[in-house]
Amino acid sequence: MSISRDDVLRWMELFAAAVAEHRAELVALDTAIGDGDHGTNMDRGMRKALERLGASEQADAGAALKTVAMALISSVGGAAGPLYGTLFLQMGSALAGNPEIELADYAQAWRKGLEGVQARGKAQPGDKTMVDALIPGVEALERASDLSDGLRAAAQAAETGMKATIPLVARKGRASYLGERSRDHQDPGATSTYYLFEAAAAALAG
Amino acid sequence: MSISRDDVLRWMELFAAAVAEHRAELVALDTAIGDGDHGTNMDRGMRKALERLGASEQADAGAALKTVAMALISSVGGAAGPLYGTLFLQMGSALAGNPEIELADYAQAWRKGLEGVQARGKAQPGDKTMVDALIPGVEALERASDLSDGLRAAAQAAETGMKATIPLVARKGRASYLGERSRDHQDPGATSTYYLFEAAAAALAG
Amino acid sequence: MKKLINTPDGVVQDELHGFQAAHGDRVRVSFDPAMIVRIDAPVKGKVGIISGGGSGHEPMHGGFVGPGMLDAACPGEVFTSPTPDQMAEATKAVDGGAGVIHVVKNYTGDVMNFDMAAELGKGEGIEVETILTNDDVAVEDSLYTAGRRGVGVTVLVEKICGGAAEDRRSLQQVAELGRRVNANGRSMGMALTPCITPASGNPSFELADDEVEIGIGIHGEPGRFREKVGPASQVAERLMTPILEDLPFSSGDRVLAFVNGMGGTPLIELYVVYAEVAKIAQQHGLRIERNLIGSYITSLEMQGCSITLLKLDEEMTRYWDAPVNTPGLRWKA
Amino acid sequence: MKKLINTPDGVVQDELHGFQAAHGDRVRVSFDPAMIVRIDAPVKGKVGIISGGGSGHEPMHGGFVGPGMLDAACPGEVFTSPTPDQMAEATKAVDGGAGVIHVVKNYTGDVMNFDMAAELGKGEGIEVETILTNDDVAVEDSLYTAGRRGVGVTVLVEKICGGAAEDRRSLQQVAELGRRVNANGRSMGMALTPCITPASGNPSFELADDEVEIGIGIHGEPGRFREKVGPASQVAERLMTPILEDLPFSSGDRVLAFVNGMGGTPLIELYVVYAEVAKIAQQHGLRIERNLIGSYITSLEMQGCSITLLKLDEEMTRYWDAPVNTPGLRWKA
Ligand SMILES: Nc1ncnc2c1ncn2[C@@H]1O[C@H](COP(=O)(O)OP(=O)(O)O)[C@@H](O)[C@H]1O
Ligand SMILES: Nc1ncnc2c1ncn2[C@@H]1O[C@H](COP(=O)(O)OP(=O)(O)O)[C@@H](O)[C@H]1O
Ligand SMILES: [Mg+2]
Ligand SMILES: [Mg+2]
Ligand SMILES: [Mg+2]
Ligand SMILES: [Mg+2]
Repeated sequence: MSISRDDVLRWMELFAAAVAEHRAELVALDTAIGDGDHGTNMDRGMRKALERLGASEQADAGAALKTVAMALISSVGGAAGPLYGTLFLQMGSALAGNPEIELADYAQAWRKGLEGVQARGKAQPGDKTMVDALIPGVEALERASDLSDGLRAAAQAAETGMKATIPLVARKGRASYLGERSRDHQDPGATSTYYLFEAAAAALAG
Repeated sequence: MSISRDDVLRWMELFAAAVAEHRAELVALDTAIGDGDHGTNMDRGMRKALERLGASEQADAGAALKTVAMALISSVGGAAGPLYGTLFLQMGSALAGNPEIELADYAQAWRKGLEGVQARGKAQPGDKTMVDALIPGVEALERASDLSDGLRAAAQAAETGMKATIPLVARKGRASYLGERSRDHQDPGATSTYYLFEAAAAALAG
Repeated sequence: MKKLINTPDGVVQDELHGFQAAHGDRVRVSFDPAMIVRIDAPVKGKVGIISGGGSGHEPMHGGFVGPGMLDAACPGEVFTSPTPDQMAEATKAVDGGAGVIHVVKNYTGDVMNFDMAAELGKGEGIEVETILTNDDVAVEDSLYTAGRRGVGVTVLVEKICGGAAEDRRSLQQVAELGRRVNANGRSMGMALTPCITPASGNPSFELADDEVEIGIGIHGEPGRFREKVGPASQVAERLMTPILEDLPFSSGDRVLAFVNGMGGTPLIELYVVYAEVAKIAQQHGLRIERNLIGSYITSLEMQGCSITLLKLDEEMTRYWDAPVNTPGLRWKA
Repeated sequence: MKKLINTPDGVVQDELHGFQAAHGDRVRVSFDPAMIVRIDAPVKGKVGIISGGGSGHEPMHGGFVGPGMLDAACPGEVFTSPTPDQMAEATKAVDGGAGVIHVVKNYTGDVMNFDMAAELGKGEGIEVETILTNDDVAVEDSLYTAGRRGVGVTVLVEKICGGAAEDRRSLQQVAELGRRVNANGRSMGMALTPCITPASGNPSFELADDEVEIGIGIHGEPGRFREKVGPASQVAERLMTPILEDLPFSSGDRVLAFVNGMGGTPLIELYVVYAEVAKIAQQHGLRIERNLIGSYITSLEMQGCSITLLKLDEEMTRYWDAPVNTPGLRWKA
């Protein structure tokens, strides 16, 4: 079993749908410890991404992910724009020209994406950011031996990571200004990252 | 029975006390159809008036009323400052040098005051202003044959005039901007004028 | 009520202390009677211009004292017109021998207090001319009202007359020009929220979460009517239509468009409104030659806006463009 | 939510249309990517200065585009930093051959997006220097935060660097000066009310009728703590004390004092606060040599204020005083 370009397109459609559906939730989470725009930002970006994906033929999965990356970078802004942009850009580069993406390739692409996000944002695990959902998700994929099971495990691990941000005090991003007052709130970026894994599981788990 | 300088001083003290007591009420009435300052204005003015009355010997009742007039003119502002200022100035002029003020003198002084207010503000009866309490009060005094009874009757007539402003549509002052929306509210200036007659009855009715 | 004040009764005094601390190099602030006077007043041979009114409309009028605009301003208590002795003192303070203009907004209290002051001024041999502003089309100008309120056009009168006085035009010329500005200017305002005077502590009116008040003045009074909140395009239409019909403005007219914030409305929203005003003006063939966007004549922290259109002539435009150097309005100086 | 807007998603576009209609004679507004550029850009031989940030802080930054201040501004969505392509385009548009300064407020999003833009700019052979502002003493500058936020000092950096660039100082000189301004400036803010972003429609936090939020930024985030509302003197004390201790400021220092409104606070209250700031400054022996009072870096319709103190040196003072001609800040021009 492998991942095709069309699988990736379906994944992005599902992610865009999830972000649109949860837009208000993401805004509410970001209102509590940030500036209340994460849902709007991601929704605007993913709508732009689908538009771009539809506007021209995507050579392969890697090219499609790069298109998404560029759409996000030029339309999201804020912290999420460069971070998600970098994630997809690194994944896209890792997968470029690969027509038959196997589990190992895919897991490695996520690893590259994670590294890109950390290089850009300097967040460590436990800083209460999207990284806290990203790391367990990627690690679950890396441990997996089956694509389908691996993606389900990754989504579950990301969800656990997302929930684990609740008791944390933020050390990166806007929420860090709040110090102790950032505790007891779920990180919006970790939440959207969980939706990204969920969408991957739904689209690619066959 | 006649009115002395000290009677007038007591009258002004009682009026100042009434205005202070009803400050919030006058503000609320003025908030509904004006700009919400009538209570504050009159209270500031009457405190200044008492201060000035206390600061130097008042030759007679007329002089005391002129002192009140000047204090109001220089401290109240708004519509009420010039109107009440003119009222007391005209009364003071009419009574100047008169040590034994009889009912007829007093009623005539009120008439002069009323004329001054109408000359300054151009309000006619029914325009929903202080004039609507002033006219019936003055007329009751003019009809009276006894000072004490006359003052009680005047206060009662002013009260009736004040209440009669409720159904009126304002044609002068700030409330007139509201047109039909000024209906069903009692005029603040007519209300403070009623308190002025009440204070007179309490202070001078012997 | 939450405000950045010390005590409700001390607001105006405290504000004047702040004004003095900030602008003591260019104005003289006096406290009894309260007035803000150009530091170099009286300017010999120049017509003096004073205005005054209740506080709570900042920057008007105190913020407009300086070269090219007012020579003095008399602040009353919040929403309460100042007293005659303030205006009489200010008149004396700015009389440079060429006479003094009183810019008076048409409110019963302002008119009566300025009248008394002018009587005093004349008594002392100072020639005084009054310019009465009454540009608010929300109020019917009839026997059944105190006449139209003076609102946005007041700012324009003060600027344009200030320019003319600086140019050493005569008392009659400046007064005539100011009256022409008033006669060619129309305004209307609306509120999204009421305001709260420090002394009352209560909202000036109650509005539901989806209602706006149309046809308000600048003292927190309720307006002519209320309606459900609509888009900015509808708000602009509501205000522009009566303005355009009233003068009337007609195709080809050159105008100054002034979108004013009521004190609590952020600039971003005023620009959104301005975009609509510009559209409507274009539809009517008006040429907006000058504009002013910002909170210049306010109603404490009220949210909302007013629109003023002034039909320009060459002289008005020239003196609008002339240098002005005040805390509230400044250019070319 | 009641606002003078058409649709929540269209606010920034609509505002830019208004800005273009109002100031099209002095700026060029482009919509894709969104930017406001000085009409005569690029100015040959002059260091170009751009800034950018989320919308909702007006007049910053778009209102500061013009001679003596910014060459271009890139507006993001409300409270959302703009995207790299905006800054890259603006960088190209203002490069007059002497290099380009990016004035960046220290927020994770702004920093990352500007970083990506600078990488692009460099790729095209344009020399770019970044000035990062981080003056908000409400935030601990430690490993446990994203560092201090850039707030009020940003306005001062843009004005002073703008003056220096107009004077044809080199890229390095302007950058060094801007960094010195930032290093010598400290700010802190407070809110009486939250704000509501058009997209969310909900208050950014809930405050009781007698509570204030101390240590807020400019994005409606909750602050460091809340307390019962006190008089303006107490508010000034709360903000001034951490500012004074942080640099630290000491007796004899010459300072610029900037009392800034958050968008919904009327000018009268800012002057009340300024009076208290002046008192406290005097008690500490500081000499306020320049001041700025008004709403220049805002948070939509939030009520509240921030205070910025800048320790002045001769060069800063000179370029602060230099002519500036923008919609939001204008003098001597
Ligand atoms: N330095 C960082 N590294 C990784 N993720 C970050 C960092 N800073 C912020 N984030 C993520 O970005 C999210 C906020 O995104 P968004 O609200 O769109 O941007 P902004 O904070 O600029 O408004 C946070 O919830 C967090 O997960
Ligand atoms: N032209 C007028 N003639 C007589 N009384 C008037 C006139 N205009 C206003 N008033 C009275 O003044 C009162 C308002 O006084 P006040 O609130 O102190 O002044 P302002 O309206 O300037 O705020 C009104 O209630 C009315 O009784
Ligand atoms: Mg956010
Ligand atoms: Mg009143
Ligand atoms: Mg009043
Ligand atoms: Mg944001």
